[in-house]
Amino acid sequence: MNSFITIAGVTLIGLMLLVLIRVIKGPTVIDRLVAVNVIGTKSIVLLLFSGILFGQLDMFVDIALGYGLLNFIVSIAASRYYQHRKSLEQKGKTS
Amino acid sequence: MADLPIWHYDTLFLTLALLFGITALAMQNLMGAAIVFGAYSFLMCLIWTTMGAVDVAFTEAAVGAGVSTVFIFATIYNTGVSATPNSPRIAFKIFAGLIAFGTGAFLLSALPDFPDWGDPKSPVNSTIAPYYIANSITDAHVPNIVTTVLADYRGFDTLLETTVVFIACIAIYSILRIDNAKSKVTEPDIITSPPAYDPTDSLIIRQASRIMVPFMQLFALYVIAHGHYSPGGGFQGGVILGASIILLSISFDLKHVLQQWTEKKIMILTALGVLIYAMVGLACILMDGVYLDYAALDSVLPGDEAYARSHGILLVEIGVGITVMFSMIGIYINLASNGRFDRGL
Amino acid sequence: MEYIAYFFIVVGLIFFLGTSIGLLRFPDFYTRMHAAGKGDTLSTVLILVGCIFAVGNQGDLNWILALKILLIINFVFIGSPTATHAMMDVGERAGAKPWNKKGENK
Amino acid sequence: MEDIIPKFNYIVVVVLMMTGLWSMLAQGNLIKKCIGMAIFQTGIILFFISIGAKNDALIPILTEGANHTFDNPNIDKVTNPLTQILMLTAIVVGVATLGVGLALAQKVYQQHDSFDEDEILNNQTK
Repeated sequence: MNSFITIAGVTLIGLMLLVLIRVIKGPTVIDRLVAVNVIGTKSIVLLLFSGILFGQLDMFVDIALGYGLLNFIVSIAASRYYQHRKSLEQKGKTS
Repeated sequence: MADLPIWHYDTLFLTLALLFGITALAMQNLMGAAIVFGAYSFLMCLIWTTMGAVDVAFTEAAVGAGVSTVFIFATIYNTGVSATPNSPRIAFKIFAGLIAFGTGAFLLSALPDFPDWGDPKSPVNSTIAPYYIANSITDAHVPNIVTTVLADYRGFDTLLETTVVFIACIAIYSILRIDNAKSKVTEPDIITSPPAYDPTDSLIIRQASRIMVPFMQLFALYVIAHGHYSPGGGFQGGVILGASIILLSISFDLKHVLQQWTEKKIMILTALGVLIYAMVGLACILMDGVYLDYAALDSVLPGDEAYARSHGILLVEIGVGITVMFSMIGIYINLASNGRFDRGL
Repeated sequence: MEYIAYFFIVVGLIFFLGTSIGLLRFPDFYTRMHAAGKGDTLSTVLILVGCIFAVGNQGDLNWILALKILLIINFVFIGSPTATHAMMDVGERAGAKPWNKKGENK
Repeated sequence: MEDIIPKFNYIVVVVLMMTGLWSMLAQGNLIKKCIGMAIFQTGIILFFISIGAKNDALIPILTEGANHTFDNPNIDKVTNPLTQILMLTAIVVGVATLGVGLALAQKVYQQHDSFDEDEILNNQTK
């Protein structure tokens, strides 16, 4: 079981690298936001995986629960920001 | 971690985190930099987990996902600068790079003297830490050693750290807070000031946060109360409680939150947490003990001396939770409303 | 029991492969959002269901853990689509142009 | 290479710290400076956590089973709790100080209408 979880975790990290490319490349801020949201959701999974590898999942599941609850705050905050600012690529100052 | 040496698994995360950190700093757009900094914080949380530091990982999860990125957003929102102008200071940048490189090389020259990563016999692991590990159960009946060390063995340390959070909150009030009536500073350039209930606001976001907020607060209370037996404690629970109120004020409106949590209430409660902590210490002196030695509270609290320590730790954690929660809310409201306490992000 | 866990985790990983390839290859913001919003939530839920079966030992589930993981699934299921909705709203308000066949993404 | 791999953590620590330091020195933008400060801080936290880590160790929450009993833990198999509590408080204090930095940045922006150091200096000398 443990070796399977290790392989799955490493695969997950490898796939997260692809998402990282989108974070670095993404032409607009929202593309980056989408990719970071995906990374945040996958962090929950990786936390549970490392809990299984440590053999003490009952301790790690609380952290994952906290992540599951808090993960979408950043997206909503960013959405409110753009709702009030209404522009993606501002150059220079807006004042 | 099974039969792998530590570094096989962690080097991947470390390299990734390094990439994210450099990306966050290289980003021209400030919103982009803040978002990438959030992702960096996720990876740091994973790194703490793989090194076995669950409480630190929990704190980083709550802080990184809940508050720190939102603080940066609030600042950018109030100042309206979302892209950095290119400043042509190449010579100075190279000079700073040389300084940083030199310092780094100087620090790395000490590399051979450091103990190996994961060596159980290294100096830091063989002085006082074994005592904590061996005696936590007999002294306080608390399986989570981090909680025992945090609130009991090193209680002074935590008291002063809580005070630092409190002082930081006061500092922000004194820097930013403007009394609306006496204000002489001109209005900041907020383009659209939304009414309390903008009809174009999304109903979905509101309903979702209406569902999530009670669960967050329940979970935070569970984290504070169950911190003796699982990762958690006052700091984590306080940050999650603060984040729940921040979520309310983002998804509804700042006014909506300020109707319930007025400025006065927030200030009093911020101070109340530190007061609870200090008063528990004073109570120990009054019961013929040493400051913050909860065993002296034996006659008031149920159980024997070890259980008295355990309950004393719980009292202290509640104080920490209250201070951290309201500090986070106070800092957020100040940053988001530019010290005016009327409207915000 | 173990094979059920393997099955769910592998299926979840396949969905996540789709997500990351979609996120990388799709031409504009809305299609990327499509890949991220659906594939990400589904793959996370599937892998978490796999984890429920992975922690049970010898055909017996650990019920408290299973309940907590179900709670996580519940919150991801509420939170992730909400976040996606918020971001889509932003994209539309901020004027991200949809891609068309001429390849003009501006 | 044999010498470097067991000490890889220190190298990452130094690189992170120096990235943060460079950002604090060279970036003109005040928010970038704040982010640089946070990265510098994570470098230091990483240093503390990684010197407290032990090979094959369990987390510092004692449970029955594994390779120690509840009352008599195997000390070499439990991660060092001391460094962890120092850093746990440091993270929360760090976010509070980040708030102070951002508040100062907002105040500077109110006075000078700019985040960029050069422009602020120009405004002052005028």
